[in-house]
Amino acid sequence: MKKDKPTVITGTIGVDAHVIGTKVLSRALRDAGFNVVELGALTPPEEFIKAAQETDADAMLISSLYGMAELDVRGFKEKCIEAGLGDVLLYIGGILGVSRHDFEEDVVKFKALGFDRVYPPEADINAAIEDLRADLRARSKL
Amino acid sequence: MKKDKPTVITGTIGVDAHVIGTKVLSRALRDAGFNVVELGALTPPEEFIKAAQETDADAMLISSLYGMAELDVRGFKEKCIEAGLGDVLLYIGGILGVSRHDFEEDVVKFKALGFDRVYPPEADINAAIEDLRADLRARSKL
Amino acid sequence: MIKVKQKKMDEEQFFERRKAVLSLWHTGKEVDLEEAVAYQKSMPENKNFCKVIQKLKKEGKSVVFPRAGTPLVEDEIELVRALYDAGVPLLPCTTDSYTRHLQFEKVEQALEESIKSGRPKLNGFPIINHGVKNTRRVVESCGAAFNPRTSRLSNSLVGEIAFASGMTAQPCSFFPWFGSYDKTATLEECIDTAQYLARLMGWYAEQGVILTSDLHGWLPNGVFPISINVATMIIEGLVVAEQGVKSVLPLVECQGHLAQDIAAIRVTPQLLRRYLDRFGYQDVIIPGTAAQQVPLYAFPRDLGGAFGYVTYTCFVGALGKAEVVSPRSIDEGIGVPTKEAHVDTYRAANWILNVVRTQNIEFDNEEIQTESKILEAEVTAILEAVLNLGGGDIVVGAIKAVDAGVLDSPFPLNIHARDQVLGVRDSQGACRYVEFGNLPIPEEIKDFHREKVTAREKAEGRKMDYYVAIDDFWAISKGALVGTPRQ
Amino acid sequence: MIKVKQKKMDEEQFFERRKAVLSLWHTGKEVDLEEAVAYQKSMPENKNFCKVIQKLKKEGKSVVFPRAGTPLVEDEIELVRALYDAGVPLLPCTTDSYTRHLQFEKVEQALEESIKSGRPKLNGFPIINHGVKNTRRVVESCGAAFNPRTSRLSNSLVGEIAFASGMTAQPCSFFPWFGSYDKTATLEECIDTAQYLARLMGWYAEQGVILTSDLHGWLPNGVFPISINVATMIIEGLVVAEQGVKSVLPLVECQGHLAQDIAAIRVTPQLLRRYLDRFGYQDVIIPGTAAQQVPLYAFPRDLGGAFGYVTYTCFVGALGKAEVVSPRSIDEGIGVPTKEAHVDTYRAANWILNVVRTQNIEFDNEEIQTESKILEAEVTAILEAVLNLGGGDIVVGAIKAVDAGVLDSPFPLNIHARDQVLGVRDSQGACRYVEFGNLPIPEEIKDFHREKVTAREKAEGRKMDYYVAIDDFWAISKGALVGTPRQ
Ligand code: B12
Ligand code: B12
Repeated sequence: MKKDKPTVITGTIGVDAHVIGTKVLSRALRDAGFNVVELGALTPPEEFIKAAQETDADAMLISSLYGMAELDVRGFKEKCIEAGLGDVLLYIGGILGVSRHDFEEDVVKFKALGFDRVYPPEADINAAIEDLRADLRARSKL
Repeated sequence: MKKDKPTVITGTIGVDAHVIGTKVLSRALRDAGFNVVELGALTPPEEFIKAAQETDADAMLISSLYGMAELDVRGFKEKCIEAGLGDVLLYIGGILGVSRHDFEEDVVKFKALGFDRVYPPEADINAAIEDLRADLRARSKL
Repeated sequence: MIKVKQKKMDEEQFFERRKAVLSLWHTGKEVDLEEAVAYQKSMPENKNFCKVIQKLKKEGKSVVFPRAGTPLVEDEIELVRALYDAGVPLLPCTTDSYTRHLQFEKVEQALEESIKSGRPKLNGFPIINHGVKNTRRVVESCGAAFNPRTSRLSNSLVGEIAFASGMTAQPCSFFPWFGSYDKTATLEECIDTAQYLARLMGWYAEQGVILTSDLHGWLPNGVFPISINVATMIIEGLVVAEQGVKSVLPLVECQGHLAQDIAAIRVTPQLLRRYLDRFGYQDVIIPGTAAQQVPLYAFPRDLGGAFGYVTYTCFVGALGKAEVVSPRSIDEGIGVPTKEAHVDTYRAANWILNVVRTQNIEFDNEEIQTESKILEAEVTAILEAVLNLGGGDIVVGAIKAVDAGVLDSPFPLNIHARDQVLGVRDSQGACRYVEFGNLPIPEEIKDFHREKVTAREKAEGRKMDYYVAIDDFWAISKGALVGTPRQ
Repeated sequence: MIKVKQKKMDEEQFFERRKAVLSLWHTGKEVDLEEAVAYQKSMPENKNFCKVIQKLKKEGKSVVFPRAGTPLVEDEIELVRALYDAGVPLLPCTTDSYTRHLQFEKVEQALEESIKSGRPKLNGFPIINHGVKNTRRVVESCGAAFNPRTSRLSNSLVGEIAFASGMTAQPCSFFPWFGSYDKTATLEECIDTAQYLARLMGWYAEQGVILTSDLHGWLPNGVFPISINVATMIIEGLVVAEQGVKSVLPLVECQGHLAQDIAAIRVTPQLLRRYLDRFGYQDVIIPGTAAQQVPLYAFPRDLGGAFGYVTYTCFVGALGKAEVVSPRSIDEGIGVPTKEAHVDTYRAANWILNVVRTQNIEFDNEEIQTESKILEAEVTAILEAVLNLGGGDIVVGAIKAVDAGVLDSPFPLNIHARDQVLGVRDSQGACRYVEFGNLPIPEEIKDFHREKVTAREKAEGRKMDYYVAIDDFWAISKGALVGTPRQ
């Protein structure tokens, strides 16, 4: 279903307290015309799912800086499907591993975990918003 | 032949201008009781040989900092032998290659070029003087 | 109704609360207070945070206080030894995020996975899961004095285990929890938690063991003048002093503008002393001052920029004659630092600290004088407003002040903060207010900020607003002090 | 009998000498002066060393001027591009040691071996062997202004090729040759050589192309007060000005003591201006000041220490408001730096320069004032003594002064230097005289040095002598400013 103002959920997942990035991202999404449900930092996976159900969301843009995202999102895609959110786009960005490592590893890892797009540290949010529009269009949601 | 005051030649070889190290080394050798023939910086290989012949030297302690020692000492051992100096100890120290590299490579390279001992950058000169005494004793020159 | 007050907890109440703290995880049972005091007293002076800093002050030296923690005990020992050997006599023990949220089962799982995969799966040292015996092995593995870092939920139990293990300092800083770590806790809850640890440190002090509480204040989550941070740090100092803490260390956030940072390094301990004395805590020691690289700005991700920022902070700290300087590691922008990254960082830091302090450089100028006056005036105005709100009770005042926006800071994580203020840099890189919210800043000082902001506005031909604040936030990671529009 | 005088070479004599210079190697034939002038005039301002620095001065900025050269043209292009992209608008072209000794056949051989082995077998860029056409490719490969570095024997031909290739600066510094590079040449010979290049630059200036000569002075081969270096730098300035050079850049050696270094950065251009004016060279431009990390001390070989020393120097240079700062690379203690080492170094350097200069920090204190006065008094006393010896002719005076030990420096490489002087650091790290030799230092200033040296003697309980000078020489590489006895 095409929407004028697609709804997106933002927040940092698990017990990640790094709120600044998701705040900046949320404001940029809002400035770009999205309807943003901003869950803020320290958001348990279940809350993301609940919010998406309640608002009929089109995408979740999840942040994680603290390095432990992998443990936080295990089984998350499956739970989304169970909750009837199989069609909701899943993006993740931030610093996705602990310590020096190759970002390409993250991409492989998080795609396998069910994410549609994976963003490197300090990702350009305007480019990400373009990606989001393209993906929504491809799904005839924009 | 045992000597009270063995004679050693010092200097930097080739067109290496880094004189400070060889000055410091020379003074330390003198303080340690050696008879030091100090050729200073920028000394051509032939001059080392000439000085060794003229002073009946027991060892040459050659410095090279500027990275091009390998080219400067090619054939040097052979020339020493030709000049009847086959028995003179050959030491070299400083920064023996251009750019980052493993010091162990230098050791192999310069031993193959006929040097008895090879010293890393910032070598401890007191330890080197001990080596020299040991080597001279082994050859019954001290 | 505000229940928490500025009042020393009575011993009975304290020991009652203690039961709940120790029962959070089975290692709580390992803590034996009597034995812990004996253990603490058996340690040499170099293990005591307060004494190490007092000695540094006397000798006119600065040392690095880093941030470091890795999950496995053996790795942690290797790490702290490497740091100590690199010339670091004060060591942290940074806990991981699961510990910080009391998710001890998850910690167990992550420890196992760390062992299996050979890679750290936690972003710090889970001191609670490891318990007293294991942690003592870490403390005893080198000559440094230790100070654990954690956040609110786990603060009390971490402290119990840390002090029993021979650590000798820990922050009881409730404002960072409120502003940066804890989404839903009220300031009242945060103060209540902090009072417990302060009371525990007070108990140790009564037995003759001086433990130090470093004071952090409300972190400016962005480019923001430091006065709120300093005022709240002093509030923390008063609160812990009331609970019996006998040594407090102000931790000054260096934001990159030399005159402002040096002013803050100088003024903060003076103001802290003044307020401690005013409320009767003359016997509380301020062993020295710590200057830290503000832990908030996005960090350069390239090696050169990272070293630039690290060493710069060390110059500033050393010029300011701070006894303790805490740079981030060169891996800050990348992930939890490797051991090598730590060592390289602190070697560079020590090079600077040593070379600069040897010279005993006197440094003062008009800007430092001005920034000192501004800072003093702002902090004083804020603290007086807080005391007024509390009718003389600093705790009550602080709680009301947050509600009223008399204490406020940008980009807070906590849902109870007002979030009506904003800062940007001026053209020379000093942090200025653009939105004052309800902060009780005197009018003539507001004018000073406005002038500086207008000057930059003119120079750049753009409005100084939220977008500029974001540009400024990224500037340091891009090799500049003042932000330029991001393409 | 001294033949060389302070007198402009007449054009005929110059062109006569020129033939010999150009015939040193076949690439000399590639130089066509008329065409070179046209080429120079066609270049934009960012290619002109003098103009780039004047612009920096106006804008209150500092940039890095590194040291770099690698044998093969394509590698050199890659290197200069990488540096330019890392924010370096002034680039050197450091020649290799064989070039410096006119061993062009050996260069050919080493170039071949470099290609074969894939490893650089020369420690710099052999500009003479590469010739004008190839070197222009390097110059044109990025937006920087170029300045080649070489030593006496090759100085004239390097300059001919460099200027024809579009480079716009080159040292005509005869004292470093004498003190540090050339074992047997007399100062007279060194001056004679320098006059040639200065005359060539003068010729270009007559055609409207301003080339800059950076002035280095006699390098203090060890820890040694900077006044001999500054005095000899001014002598070089007067000599090249007489030959028609219209732009001179003083290059101040930073030795690590902040007050001394800042004093030198400030006082040197003032004194240079004063003496240039006094002898009628009012039209000679001093576009700015360069502060360089003294290229003499053993450098830290660990990454942290290397970054510490590099960034510290940048900090001092930026506080001193030098337009140009030349740190060594982080690989200095290891070998010819890799491209990555260069880039990381200059990124760190730029981080510091940018952040510090943005703040426009005013920095002054009693120590800086004292060191400035001492430096001015010493330099003036030395220069007046030299002028006296020469009966007003600075060249004749300088030559006699070296013989008389009125100009002297420790650890010289040259056999004609007296080598009767020595310096050590005082307890705060400032460089002081211990042996004055025949230096014409005024008595009250000698007393100042003696006092400082005695103070350290007392503090350390050891005599301040040659061995201390050596300890001090190693200190910086060990993370300290003041040496301690080596075990
Ligand atoms: C600020 C900061 C803090 C502040 C956070 C304040 C707050 N409440 O937000 C404080 C001091 C509280 C803090 C605490 C901790 N931190 Co911290 N922190 C940082 C720091 C310096 C900057 C993060 C930041 O705000 N960046 C700026 C914002 C604007 O950028 P961003 O978050 O990257 O987001 C942008 C883009 O990435 C992108 N983006 C982000 N998410 C997404 C998602 C999608 C879908 C898309 C498209 C784009 C996108 O858009 C954003 C806007 O431009 C980083 C290091 C660094 N990066 O320089 C460490 C860092 C993230 N912290 C770290 C750690 C370990 C911690 C602590 C565990 C321990 C500690 N050091 O105290 C605690 C964790 C608490 C917890 N439970 O999470 C580590 C993480 C380690 C790892 N991953 O390996 C880091 C990397 C530092 C380090 N090297 O050790 N931290
Ligand atoms: C000082 C110095 C100079 C001074 C020299 C002054 C002088 N006349 O002596 C000046 C500025 C003139 C100079 C010039 C050049 N230098 Co230079 N210089 C240095 C520097 C900074 C220190 C060297 C030094 O004096 N060390 C202190 C002394 C006391 O120690 P030492 O020489 O190592 O000697 C001690 C020990 O090693 C040992 N030892 C030495 N030799 C021996 C021998 C034996 C047998 C034993 C047992 C022990 C021993 O005992 C000594 C006393 O303790 C080094 C970098 C560094 N190491 O930090 C670069 C360095 C050596 N220079 C270098 C270069 C390239 C040059 C130049 C070609 C170009 C230039 N940069 O200007 C010219 C070369 C001129 C020429 N023809 O040689 C490179 C060499 C590159 C390489 N090997 O890959 C270095 C490493 C810098 C770099 N990273 O680029 N340099």
